[in-house]
Amino acid sequence: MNGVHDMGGMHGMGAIKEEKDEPVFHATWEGRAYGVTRAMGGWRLWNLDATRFQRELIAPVDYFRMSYYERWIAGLVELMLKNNLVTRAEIESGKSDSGAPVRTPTFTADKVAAFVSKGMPARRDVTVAASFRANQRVRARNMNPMGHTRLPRYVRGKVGTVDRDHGIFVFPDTNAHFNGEKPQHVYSVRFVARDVWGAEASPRDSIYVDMWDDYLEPA
Amino acid sequence: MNGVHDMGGMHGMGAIKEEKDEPVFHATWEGRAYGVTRAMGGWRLWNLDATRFQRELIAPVDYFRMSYYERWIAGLVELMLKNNLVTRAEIESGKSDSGAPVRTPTFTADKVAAFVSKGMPARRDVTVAASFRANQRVRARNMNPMGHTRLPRYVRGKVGTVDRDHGIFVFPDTNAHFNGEKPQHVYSVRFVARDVWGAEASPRDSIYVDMWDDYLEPA
Amino acid sequence: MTTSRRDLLTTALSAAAGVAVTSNHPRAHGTDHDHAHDHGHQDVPSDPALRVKALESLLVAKGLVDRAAVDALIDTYEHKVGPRNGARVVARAWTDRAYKQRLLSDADAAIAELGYGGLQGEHMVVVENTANVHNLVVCTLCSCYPWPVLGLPPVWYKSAPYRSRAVIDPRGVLGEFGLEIDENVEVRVWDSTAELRYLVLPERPGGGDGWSEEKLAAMVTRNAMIGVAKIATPVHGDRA
Amino acid sequence: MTTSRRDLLTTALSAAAGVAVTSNHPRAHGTDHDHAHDHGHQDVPSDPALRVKALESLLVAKGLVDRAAVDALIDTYEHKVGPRNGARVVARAWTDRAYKQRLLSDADAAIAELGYGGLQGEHMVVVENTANVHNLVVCTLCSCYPWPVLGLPPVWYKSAPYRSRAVIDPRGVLGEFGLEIDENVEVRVWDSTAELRYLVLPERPGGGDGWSEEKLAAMVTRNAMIGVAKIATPVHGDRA
Repeated sequence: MNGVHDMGGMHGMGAIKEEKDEPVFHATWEGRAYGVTRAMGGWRLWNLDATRFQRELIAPVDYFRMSYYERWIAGLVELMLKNNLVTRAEIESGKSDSGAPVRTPTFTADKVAAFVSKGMPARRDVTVAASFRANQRVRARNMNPMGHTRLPRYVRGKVGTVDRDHGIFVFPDTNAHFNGEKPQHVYSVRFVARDVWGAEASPRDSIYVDMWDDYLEPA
Repeated sequence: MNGVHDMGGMHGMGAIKEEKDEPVFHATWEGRAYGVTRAMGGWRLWNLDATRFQRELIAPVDYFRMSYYERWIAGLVELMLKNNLVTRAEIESGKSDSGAPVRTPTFTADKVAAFVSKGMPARRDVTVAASFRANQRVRARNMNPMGHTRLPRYVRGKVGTVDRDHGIFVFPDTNAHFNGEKPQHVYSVRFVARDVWGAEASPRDSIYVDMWDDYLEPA
Repeated sequence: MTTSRRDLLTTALSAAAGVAVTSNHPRAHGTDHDHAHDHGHQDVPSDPALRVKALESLLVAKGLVDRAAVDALIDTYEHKVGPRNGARVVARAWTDRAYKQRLLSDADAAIAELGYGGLQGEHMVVVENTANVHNLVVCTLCSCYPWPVLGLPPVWYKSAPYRSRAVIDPRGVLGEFGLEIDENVEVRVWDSTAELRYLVLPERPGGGDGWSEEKLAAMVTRNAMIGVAKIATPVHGDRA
Repeated sequence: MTTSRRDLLTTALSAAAGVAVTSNHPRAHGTDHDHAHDHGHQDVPSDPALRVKALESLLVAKGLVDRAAVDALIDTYEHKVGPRNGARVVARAWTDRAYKQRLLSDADAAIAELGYGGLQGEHMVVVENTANVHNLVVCTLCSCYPWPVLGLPPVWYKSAPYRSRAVIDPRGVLGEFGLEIDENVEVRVWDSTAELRYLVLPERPGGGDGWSEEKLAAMVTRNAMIGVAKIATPVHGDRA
């Protein structure tokens, strides 16, 4: 979707504010928000791409108002509601509905270390032909899907050069909507800054964007 | 500027809500906001393009939160501050600073009818060569100015056809910044919807965008 | 891409619906923020009514604003300038072929014949709906609108949902207004990016033969002159 | 276009500065909303701390979340995984030419040699700064970041100002961090749009010859590994 989350190239967002000696979490609730979101992911009822899309659906006024972990919690609540893990009444009251089942957590403390060190690899060990090769000129497709995509607006329609083939990865545009992983090659594509932004950009600079096979066409 | 005001093609903004029997103003303050803004324009210390740019500078979270006339007032306050017509203290207190001069309004009630019926024409009766002609193929420039522009992001880099030449108008990109009117031709340029949005757009549809000469190059 | 847009649309909409929950904003109309929330916060801005009142008082006290001028401006748009002006232009074009030609070729002069023109309609263009072409007007960058013939724009016209989608999904937008456009009809969207202001000349509906210009004008709606509605054929025997 | 970008920039910035006035938000760090306001409103959202506490209690009560798992996750990123990991990778690359080659050609394996890897760093790419090339990492679409080597990202990396401008004005962004890049140096911006995660291998500063890997690692900053800083030459005689 062409949402406000797709921020590359926007003006008017203000100055960058670096914080001295920034802590990992600024308050207890940030850590809890982080941990609860991860722990709920352990039920494997959704995936990383669906999680990202859910946050993209936050209304613009809220997206800009919320901090990072507020967005996480807003997205988590919606995913839990959609999956009937909680009810709206429970979220509002903070109390279980009477008669609601009590489950047993599967993502327990003993699993944390392995989970963190293994992660959730998105590379797939399958055979899929690559449509493009390093050094090939390619054009980012002009597409404007309503659903999730990782093709930023600022490169759509622009011509670049394949820098390298990263291998085969899950395709977010389908996976976010539970329409299959559709594994395909991901390439790093180099765009000359002036080709993207016009003559005012610095002549020596470039932007490397990781792009799935389906985002590209020969130039 | 590539601001959130440049909304063409965005998703995620929600449903269109039509109001039954909508009044001209929903509350007294909306009419007053409208009238005060117009009346202050009577001092001719800024122009329409500067007014638009001032509203574009409203931070995204506020832009989305504010209603139309709230944006007008926010922009007006900034323009008055920049032009030393009021002070921040006066805005906050609602009272004149002691010793502040008292002026005599120039835009008086007797001038309203003529002002409304004449308007503020932006067409200029000067001779400027047209770089393009009807039916010519043109490309919208790929430009991303930090300042005011009326070239929406969604057509930049796209190819269309000049539908008609509207004549010679003040150029907002300079006028908004008080860098001169730089009058030039404005054309209606027809873009095939699929050329703008890709293959998912309806094949018969098109978008007509009014574009100044400086926004175009031959295709 | 095997994922069709329609599939994603369905998913996206259902997801978006999932986000929507009760909102409780102590705000008047006209904000883009009257959507639903999922996080239970409350905005408590200072009341714009109080704020604007204080501002006007300040500007009057400083001799910067003539309160009577503000009154006169409000009166103009509440009582004098509005969509009835545009409706009269449309009705004249429906009943006077020569006028219609003048309107389509030199809108400013033709509209001035009826006594209209001026602020935010200094440079008018009229676009004609036909059996083959449907026109729709928007301003994606702000809210430009032909004031002398339509008055001040409605909130939906100024809202982010309309401004964002009119250019990328005009048929979807028209569908939200209850208007299905045949796929063989060309939809033309006019984005008011410059100082030209657009008025749609709607198709004259069947029926109403021999009706007076005044009676025809009464049928013409604001929405039809923006392009988000058609004008319905009058019911047989209907009398204005 | 006779209007230069620089002129417009100056105007725009002074205009933006004009907008900025005192803000008073009862909010913690990390919001994109901590800019100034000109309209004197107050947000009073429900306290996220209370809200998250209630949510966790609910999920624990429903048997959906193990509180000890949450504790362990927090402990991981507060005490085990952070930029010191990346710094050790950098220091090793500075002191072991063969390791550096492995790191640049197969980052996952080379980083795993030091015991790092996993969540949000499953697929790593290391890009090397040289006298001719300066690399900068961003995620314009969300906030992707190489957690196993840098920990969780700082607020500025996740903020709209950084995400929006890193790709369109990288030199301006670097200037805000106090880093001027010579115009003859190529700036490469890496937008983390897929599941690859990027670590910048900074230039080893002059001085510090013969320093231990550990002492070198202590010089390596998080910001240098994102690409918004260089590593300063150690002061002569400086001892870690």
